[in-house]
Amino acid sequence: MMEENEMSFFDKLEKVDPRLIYILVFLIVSLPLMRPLGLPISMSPMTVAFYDAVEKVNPGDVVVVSIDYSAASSPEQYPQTKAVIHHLATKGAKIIGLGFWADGTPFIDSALKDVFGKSKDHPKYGTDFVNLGWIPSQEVGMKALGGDVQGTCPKDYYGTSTATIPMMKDVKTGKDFKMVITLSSGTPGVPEWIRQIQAQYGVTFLYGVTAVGAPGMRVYFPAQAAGGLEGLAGAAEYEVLLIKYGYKGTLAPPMDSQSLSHLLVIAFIVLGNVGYVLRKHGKAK
Amino acid sequence: MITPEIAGTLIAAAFTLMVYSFFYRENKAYRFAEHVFIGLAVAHGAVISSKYVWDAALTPLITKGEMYWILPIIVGLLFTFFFSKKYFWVYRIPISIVVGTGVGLAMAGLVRSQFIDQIVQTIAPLDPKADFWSSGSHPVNALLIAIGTLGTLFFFIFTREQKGPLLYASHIGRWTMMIAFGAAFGFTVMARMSLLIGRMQFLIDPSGVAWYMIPVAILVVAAVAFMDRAKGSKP
Amino acid sequence: MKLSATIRRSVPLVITFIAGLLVIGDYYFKVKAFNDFITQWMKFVNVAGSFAVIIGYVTLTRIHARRLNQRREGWYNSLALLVGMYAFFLLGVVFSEGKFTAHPTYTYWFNNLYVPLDATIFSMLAFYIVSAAYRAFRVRTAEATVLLISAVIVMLGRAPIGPAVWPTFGPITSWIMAVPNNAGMRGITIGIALGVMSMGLRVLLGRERGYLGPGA
Amino acid sequence: MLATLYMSMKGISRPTIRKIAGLDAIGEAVGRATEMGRPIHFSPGIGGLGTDVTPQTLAGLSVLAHVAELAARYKATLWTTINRAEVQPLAAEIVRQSYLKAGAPEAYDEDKVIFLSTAQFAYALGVVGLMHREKVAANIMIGGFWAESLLFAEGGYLAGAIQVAGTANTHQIPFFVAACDYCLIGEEILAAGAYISRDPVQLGAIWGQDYAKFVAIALIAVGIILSLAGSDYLWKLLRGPLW
Repeated sequence: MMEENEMSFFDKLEKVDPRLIYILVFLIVSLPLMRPLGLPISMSPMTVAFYDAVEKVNPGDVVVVSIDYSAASSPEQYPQTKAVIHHLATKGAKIIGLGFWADGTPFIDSALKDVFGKSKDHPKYGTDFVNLGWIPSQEVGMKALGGDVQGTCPKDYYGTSTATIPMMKDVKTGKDFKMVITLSSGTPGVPEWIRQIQAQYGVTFLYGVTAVGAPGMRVYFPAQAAGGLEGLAGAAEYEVLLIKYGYKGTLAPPMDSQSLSHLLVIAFIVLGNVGYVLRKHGKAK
Repeated sequence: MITPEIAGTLIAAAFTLMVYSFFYRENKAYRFAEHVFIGLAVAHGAVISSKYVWDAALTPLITKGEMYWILPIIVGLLFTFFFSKKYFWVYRIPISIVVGTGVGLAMAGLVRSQFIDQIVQTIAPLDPKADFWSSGSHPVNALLIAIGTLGTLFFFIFTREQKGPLLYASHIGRWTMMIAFGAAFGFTVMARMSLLIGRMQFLIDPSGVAWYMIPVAILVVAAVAFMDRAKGSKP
Repeated sequence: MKLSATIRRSVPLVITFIAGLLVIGDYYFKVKAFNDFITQWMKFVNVAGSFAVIIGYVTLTRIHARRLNQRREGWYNSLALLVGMYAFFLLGVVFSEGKFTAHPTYTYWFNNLYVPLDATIFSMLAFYIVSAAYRAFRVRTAEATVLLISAVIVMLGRAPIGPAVWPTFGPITSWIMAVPNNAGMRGITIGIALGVMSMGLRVLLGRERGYLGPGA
Repeated sequence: MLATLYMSMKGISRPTIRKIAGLDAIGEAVGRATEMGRPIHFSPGIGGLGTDVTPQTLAGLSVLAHVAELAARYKATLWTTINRAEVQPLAAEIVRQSYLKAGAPEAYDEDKVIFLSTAQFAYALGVVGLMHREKVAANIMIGGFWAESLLFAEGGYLAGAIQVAGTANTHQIPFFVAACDYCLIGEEILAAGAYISRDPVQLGAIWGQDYAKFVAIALIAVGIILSLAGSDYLWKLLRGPLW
């Protein structure tokens, strides 16, 4: 395909040192973070559906927020987590934080601290929100949770017995959940929650996923999942919707980086292919 | 004044840059960071599992005297027979319990949620008033989705030779999937960029101290590059 | 303890079969005593399954202790791995005053060492995707062309820049996601479900024994 | 439904698998490498054994048998790189058997079935380095691939290789389609494995799944016609309890 002797301009371009490309990527991503462009953020129907579903939550409804991601995808999913918990708090929901990914558990605590200021020492801990920590065995754990909440999580993240936590008194099985929201970047995640909890107890189910997972999760919308946040864009759109609740988002500059980096990828695909098509065309002659 | 907080940020920044030094070339700093990470990942899993066993089994066993919790603990400890050549078969007992339960659960739940409910969603009642651009229940979209789904299923039929109508059907499936994969491609780019953006936000945050490490890293890489050149070796 | 080879081979298969059947039965027979037993069983499996982490721990220790012992190239990396692994474990279990991961010192190291490493290693893909976009993604077939066009539209439609330039990028992207993407993914989802079903059947019937380890 | 078909696989009758275009492409790639006098690279993915992606690894190994046989017959050099320690002996044995079958046991070189590293990126870089050094003319990757797919496809393209790739990890297929000459999509790799190995268990499994797919196809086809006609009878029926 590439004979050394007939090296054209585009062949040379193809052999450019990848380190130059890497530096370009660094710059393209960093510059908008320092000097935002302020492009308006558009709205996706999935995000709107997600927002509308959370809007329907009544004060006192029990909502499970499950952190099913690891540190690797936290740049995408942590902003989703914070926004979701904030929205639920303004709606007066009783929030149960838990997680099925070992790596994700500390994020529940951080998110509660970021939204409420304190986690365990907050005066409303135990009445309005609770952190049940990690549950092992993936899908088996989900099934166990649905069957017996307190037996599966005998103690909360901080070591307090679940049975003594006021808001957990009436939460016995999956039937007592009003809504489940998973923030998930893999297995176990959306399909497992749908199989073990949504299909069994008929609770309203919402998800926030990484952009990699988003296209595959669309098949569950609208009947099995009522809405979804898709990657960083989903989180940014959600932040815009939450402005009226006084939520201060941080994702506008990153979305500018996103815009520029997408343009960079597209530019590179086009550049690479111009050379390819010309060469192919040249050979056809 | 170096508070623990500042020190922590600097450590995080240093390790971040050690990983990125890989883009200059494979090097010792990168390998060091990678090894530390592997060790921590396993340790974290062990810590959090210990907490669960402590809370769920040992506490009721000791404080309430619920003796039956000793059973799963013993079964769990059988995992250690993984390391015995002679009694390796004992290890198969816990693994078969875990796998059997997991497989059974997945199978039982699948039929409903990933088979029947998927069909149900494809043939759900139509809504002519729905928005064409975003709703799958608009009649035209519903028909297209059904055709695309059927084509994809036909593409994955393997025990019939693909000719005649089957060939056309599987072509429809192939093209549908290509558009879907294109969307997946675009979303994957977005995901990967988000990760990098997250790291960059941390590194160049002007209110933090992480960016102190950037000049250090540049100096180190420059020094290495200079030494490479002096040696005349190509990186 | 001397057991015949047949029993040793078949006991795990029988256990798998029974365990699977019990759980499947739970979905179809709504008998309270039985369902309660399954709930209890799930908690047992949860606890027993937690011990699986031992294997990874011991394996890593063995591999790297050997490297360290033999002073193989890069032994200091193995030392770093072992020190990190045991220090983190001791910090979380022994010295955490019963708080485990909630202990502030543990959280400190988790946030300042583990999180940045995990996220950074993963974020390296961003660079590769750009360089591959430039150097390898080609419109060599009609299929690849369709794929790349669809990818470009979605990339523009999902970032603010697309709709800012041409507002219709947004609706087109949402249509691609809602219709062709949905159709393709639904076909694949059904296919995967059947694949898992058939794999599950093979496991329960003992025709697939990879999970039991070598020699099963 | 599936269980009854399992019975039939026990030798009573066996299905034939349709032609899989990707396998022809493999033959072509090996042939071209031979013409150019340059080696072939094969990777069965990083899935390993004993996980939920085991079937993909096994399918990859079946295809490896096919590739090795072709390579032995054409007298082309074949490099096989391995990510998981437990796969290495299996792969080596498969390659040896294939060379034996092609009547060229002396051409088998066990150093060319190499275990590079368990770490994902370390393995990926090893493979890219090898493809570059050896100037491979054909790069065949069948199995479970994750993020490394991107690096492989780029490395193979830069080495100027014909690339045939396949994985059932859906989110990685786009990169293979964009960067490779031929791509096996999803379950196709499992069918390819069964096609080559003729293993009755695998064949039976694929056959059973095909029938279930026909059921799904029929339900969707009837359902969408009914729903376009304004009836939701089937929809309501399927939404009812299973039991």
